[in-house]
Amino acid sequence: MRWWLPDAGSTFAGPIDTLFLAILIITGIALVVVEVGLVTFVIKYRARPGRKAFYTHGSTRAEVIWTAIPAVTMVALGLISNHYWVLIKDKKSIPPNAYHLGVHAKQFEWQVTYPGPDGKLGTSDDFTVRNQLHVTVNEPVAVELSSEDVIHSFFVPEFRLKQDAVPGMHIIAWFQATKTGEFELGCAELCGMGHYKMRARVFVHTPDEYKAWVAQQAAGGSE
Amino acid sequence: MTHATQALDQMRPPYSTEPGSGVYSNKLGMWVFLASDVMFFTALIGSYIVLRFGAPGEWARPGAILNVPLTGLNTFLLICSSVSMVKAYAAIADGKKYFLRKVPGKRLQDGGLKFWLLITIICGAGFVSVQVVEYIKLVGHGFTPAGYREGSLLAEHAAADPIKYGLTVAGLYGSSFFTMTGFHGFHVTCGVISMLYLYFTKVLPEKYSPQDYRGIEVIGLYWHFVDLVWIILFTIVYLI
Amino acid sequence: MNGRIFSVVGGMFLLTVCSKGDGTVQAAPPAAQPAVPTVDVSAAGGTITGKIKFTGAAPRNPAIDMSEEAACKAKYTTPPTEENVVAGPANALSNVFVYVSAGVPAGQTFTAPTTPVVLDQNGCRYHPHVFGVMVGQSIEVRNSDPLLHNIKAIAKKNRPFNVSQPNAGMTKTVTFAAPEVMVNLECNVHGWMHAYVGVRPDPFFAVSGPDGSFSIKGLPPGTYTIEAWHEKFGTQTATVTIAGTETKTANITFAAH
Amino acid sequence: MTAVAHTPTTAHHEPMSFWRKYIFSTDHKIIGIQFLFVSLFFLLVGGLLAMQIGWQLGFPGKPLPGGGILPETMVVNGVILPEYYVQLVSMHGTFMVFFAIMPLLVGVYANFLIPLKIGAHDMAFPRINMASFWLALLAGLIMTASFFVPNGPIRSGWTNYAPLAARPDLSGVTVGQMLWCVSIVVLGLSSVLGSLNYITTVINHRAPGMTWFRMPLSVWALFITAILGVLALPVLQGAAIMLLFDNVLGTHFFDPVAGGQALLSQHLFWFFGHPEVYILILPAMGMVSDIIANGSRKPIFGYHSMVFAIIGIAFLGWIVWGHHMFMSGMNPTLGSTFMVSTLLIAVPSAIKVFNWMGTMWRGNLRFHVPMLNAIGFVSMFTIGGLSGIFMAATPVDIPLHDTQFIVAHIHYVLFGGSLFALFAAITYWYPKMFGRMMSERIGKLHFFLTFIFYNMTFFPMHIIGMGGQMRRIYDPTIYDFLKPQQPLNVFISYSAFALFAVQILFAFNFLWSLKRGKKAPQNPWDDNGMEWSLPNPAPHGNWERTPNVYRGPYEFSAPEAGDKDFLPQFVKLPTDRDPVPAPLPATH
Amino acid sequence: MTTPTTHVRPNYMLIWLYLFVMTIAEVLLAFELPVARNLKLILLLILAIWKAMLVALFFMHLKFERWRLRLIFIVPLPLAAILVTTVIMEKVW
Repeated sequence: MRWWLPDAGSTFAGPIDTLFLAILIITGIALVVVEVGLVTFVIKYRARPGRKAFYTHGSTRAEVIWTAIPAVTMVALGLISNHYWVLIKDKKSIPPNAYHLGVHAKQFEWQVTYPGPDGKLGTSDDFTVRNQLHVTVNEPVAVELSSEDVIHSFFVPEFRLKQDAVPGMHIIAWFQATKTGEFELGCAELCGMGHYKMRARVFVHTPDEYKAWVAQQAAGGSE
Repeated sequence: MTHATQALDQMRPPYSTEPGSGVYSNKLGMWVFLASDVMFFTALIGSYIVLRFGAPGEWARPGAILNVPLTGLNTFLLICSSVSMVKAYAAIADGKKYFLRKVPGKRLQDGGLKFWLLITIICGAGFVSVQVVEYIKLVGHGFTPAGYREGSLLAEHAAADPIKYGLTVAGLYGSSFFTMTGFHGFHVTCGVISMLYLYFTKVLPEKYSPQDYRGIEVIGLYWHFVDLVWIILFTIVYLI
Repeated sequence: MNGRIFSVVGGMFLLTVCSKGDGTVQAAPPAAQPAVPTVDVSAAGGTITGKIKFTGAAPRNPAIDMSEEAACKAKYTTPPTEENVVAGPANALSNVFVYVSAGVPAGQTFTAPTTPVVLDQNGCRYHPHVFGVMVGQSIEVRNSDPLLHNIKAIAKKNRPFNVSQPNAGMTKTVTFAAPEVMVNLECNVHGWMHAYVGVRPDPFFAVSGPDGSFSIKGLPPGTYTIEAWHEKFGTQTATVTIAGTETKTANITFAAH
Repeated sequence: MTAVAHTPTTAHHEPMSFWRKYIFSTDHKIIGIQFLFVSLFFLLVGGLLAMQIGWQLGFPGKPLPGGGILPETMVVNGVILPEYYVQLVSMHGTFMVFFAIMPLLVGVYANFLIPLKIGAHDMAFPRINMASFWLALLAGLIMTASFFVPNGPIRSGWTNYAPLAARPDLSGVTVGQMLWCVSIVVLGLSSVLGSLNYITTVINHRAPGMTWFRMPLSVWALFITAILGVLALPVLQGAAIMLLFDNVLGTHFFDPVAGGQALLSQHLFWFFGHPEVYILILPAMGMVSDIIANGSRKPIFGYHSMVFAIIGIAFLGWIVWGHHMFMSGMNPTLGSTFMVSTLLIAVPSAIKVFNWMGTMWRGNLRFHVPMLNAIGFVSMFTIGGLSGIFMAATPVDIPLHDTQFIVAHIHYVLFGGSLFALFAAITYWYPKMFGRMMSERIGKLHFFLTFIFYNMTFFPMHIIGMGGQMRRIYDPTIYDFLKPQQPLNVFISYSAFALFAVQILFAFNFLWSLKRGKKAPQNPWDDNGMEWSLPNPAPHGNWERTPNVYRGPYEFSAPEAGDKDFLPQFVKLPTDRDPVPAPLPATH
Repeated sequence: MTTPTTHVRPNYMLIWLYLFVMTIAEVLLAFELPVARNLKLILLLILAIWKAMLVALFFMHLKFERWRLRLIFIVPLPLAAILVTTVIMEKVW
């Protein structure tokens, strides 16, 4: 049973989890203030015979305070969030040395195209593997997403990465895995009856393992 | 508690007793409806703009497929119907319930509500008819909501001159053209039907008076709005 | 008044419940049927037999990586491959759909057999891979794998369908209403899964076996064009004339490319 | 309009036939009640669909109890098929949003309350009002019909993202998709007609003395909601029409193969959809404000800022729709803009929550059933609002987007928010509708049980969403990282069944009280609203003479009230002067 | 009728003439005049909006109405602009 976000598996996990925790603390405080306030009022001001409520139409000062506090908090939160948002999603943030992979989504599978031994997409030694994403640890990977038919969404929970693959659009998402192992890639956008089955496995290798795997696949020459 | 029916007049004052908008409810309601119609056409026209802006190829040249002179005539009809509508409005405001009446010292007879509203209905019906003819011809040539029909004359032309006929985006062109003009035509048809209804139930029995001609003003607002939409559509669909 | 409104609402609800009850409950899967279609034709008539071969080198069938479906993988001792070109000894070619494309007198109608053809999804492959049915003959699609398969029919003349079977033991009966060679069946969850079904108005069709042989029985006298279809090699035709109850041979050779 | 006034005591002398009076009625109160019954029926349908979803998520692959009555295209051997599961989630959303919550809030309470609360005799256009109801019913029937056509209803979620919704070959739905589009177009027309009626009525038909800032917050909220409805629904209609044409005429609006844009459909949908979210919560907020002021026996705290908060939420609602699309591959700069505007919505929402608390502060709280539900609303809406902040902050949205976390969020807002407010409102105005009180005891039991099971159902969804469980998946157990969470899914399912079962209490209370409830006194809640100057139920035409309004709606415990702790808007004190009626507008 | 019409009635036929002339100008501009494409586009849009304004202001009498009524018609326009510009910006990046 897990009560928290999945284990961290990429460089994005750090800031996102921290931000998550920060929001949890802010909202937690707000929640406690409201709920405790409500319970207190419910007990303290319950109707008793012979008692009349305090007649007031409000207090400008109190309202200014509880308008200003959320406003300032939210603007600050927005500015901090935006920093990481741009880092994760902006095209300019994709590291220039990123290793590019093609991921083509279709009902209901992920076709991952690897650049082959020469490390470049779109050359003849490219090869495509179904439902398996192999990457190297500690190396930025740019996933070039495309879709055959409907909208799918590339989602690896451990990498804190989610990006829709939209037909007719060429979208690049990047990440850098920080630990080796096997993870799962799911589709997070309803894409039809087999949506839940659109599952691929993600293998994060050490550089040597990865090279060996690529060599083996390229030799196997599946298609 | 007793309720006397004679209290009814008191009970339901026809209009507001608070300042409100200062206009009677039917007119206010029509304006709100028009605001909502603006959003409807926003969805259609906005999609057209967005699709055209982001299209993978050039749109067909204006006039390549659509018959602009015919539509120009149609635009003229609609503008005429708009002015006749407003003349009908002015006529009843001045109390002219009649069809035509001689005015001393003038060659032309003076038109009343019945005359001008009839002109409006005829022009509106004419617009719809021309549009139906236009559709039939376009579909006959091979221009359909799905694009250029395979094997049609238009498809051959387009294959010969893909730039002029915007072959790559023919599907988008057909889709947006028929949807936008079709829904505009639907609005016109609704307007014509409503005007016919008013004509026979209210105008011919002379139920409108300079004191109360709400129906004419309200249908007029709708009609001018439809005209206004057409002015925009004509420019962005046929001329650009 | 409220009582009446209530009764109306209640009536609507009852109506909904009752009309949902119209659906038929699927019975337990019937006993296994032979996978080869049993065509019900009178024994009288001519027969066309033959062998299907191909020239050239058979392309290698790609291996299927079933590691994502452990339940399917466990059903194989050797790594499974796709069944694009299934070659027998001496370049015999199986999984070729052979049918009479012309020559059957027009206006003659044939009744479809009542026994359904079973299409089994087992080990994440279709069994059989290529088969034929008559118009209106039912196909019983069965899932023998404990995982989701969906069956998508890509058809032009027939109504396409797309149904899913999430559990083992599920069956679904489908029919085709118009002749069509071939209707493609595929599973979108397992991209390698393909099956092809030829839908014919008459019973004169066959699928070549592992040794490449086929036989079409019960043909009345006449001159026939037979067509052979293969998923990779395309189609070939031959002309055969039948007089009486003889057996004619028509060998067909495809060129591998 | 010919309208004849009557009271319940003279009802049997009524010349109007049953049909004229209750079926083809133009009386805003009857239309409201019609909406109430129809939308409660659709609420039940939506709830039944939800139960099946709950079964499948908790016990994937196990035969659904009673599933045998469903046809083979939905359930085989009792097992829910994946395509039926997708249909379940799609139709649950559609029914709940379009045919349950929206008509319950807007159709029922805008119709019922606006004229009563502003001192009008009826809506501005009673016949359009009737048309609005019948169109809504027609739309609901068309939507229901899609269960009975080949291939069944939509399979692309209630949002109908193209190209899945636009391509029958990809979704597998043909007629169902068309029926969805047609139904939504009809419903949109119904909503537009209803909304323009509400707007006109509020602007033009307020009783003398009912100035803008004497209107109860419920009327303010319903008025702003109507504006949202008038401007938002047509966009949905446009989108639905394009979707319909893509399906039927072969147009290519959303088909990328021919140059169409898949994201355009999302933009259009959410440009409507976000204001729609506020259509689904603003009326609830307004009615809760009325009830909390009543239950606290205190004027609402900061009436003006409450009004401006409603307007602010409505305005911001138009510029935040992109936050539904953060992961859609849209321009990240737009994402930043939408993030900021979304976070800003927290401000008016916070104002409202704190003002409700301010209202309760130093009050004299009466815990009648509406008040309990209203307090439940405030506490649950707070959770729903706060969980929204996680997804508003774009980086945090990345792991949470399209997971059960968002499902938890929307249910905290729509169930914990809107539905609790509706339980409050139904109980509160029940005497006005039917002349009888709902049982206090069952009502309290229902509230407490609902509150408990509701939280047990939806709170764990936050946790499984954090764990990464995608929404709308048929079987979470096929994912290794979701397997450990399955016990929580089972827990949620059991809680959901209990939650559904508890609603039987409400249904029983509602139906039983129609005939057997305690007769309601004229002003059962000691409230200030204009509607309580009328008998229960109020006669057609409401008032004999247009009433005068002397003060604001929240003068509870006012010093002028003497020994009572409320001072209705319609009571004339010796110090009050009659308002001067404004001149009638010209009729041309 | 409690308050008499206060505004002077516009000359409807004159506005009709304007509309007519501008339509002809539009067609000429679109097909006959040698103007750069972008300029043509802007000119055509200006003409269209001008015509629409004429209809709204004079035929629909918005020129003679109070602001609170004009507001009803004006409110949707920025919303429309927001929608279209946003979705276009989406395509630009």
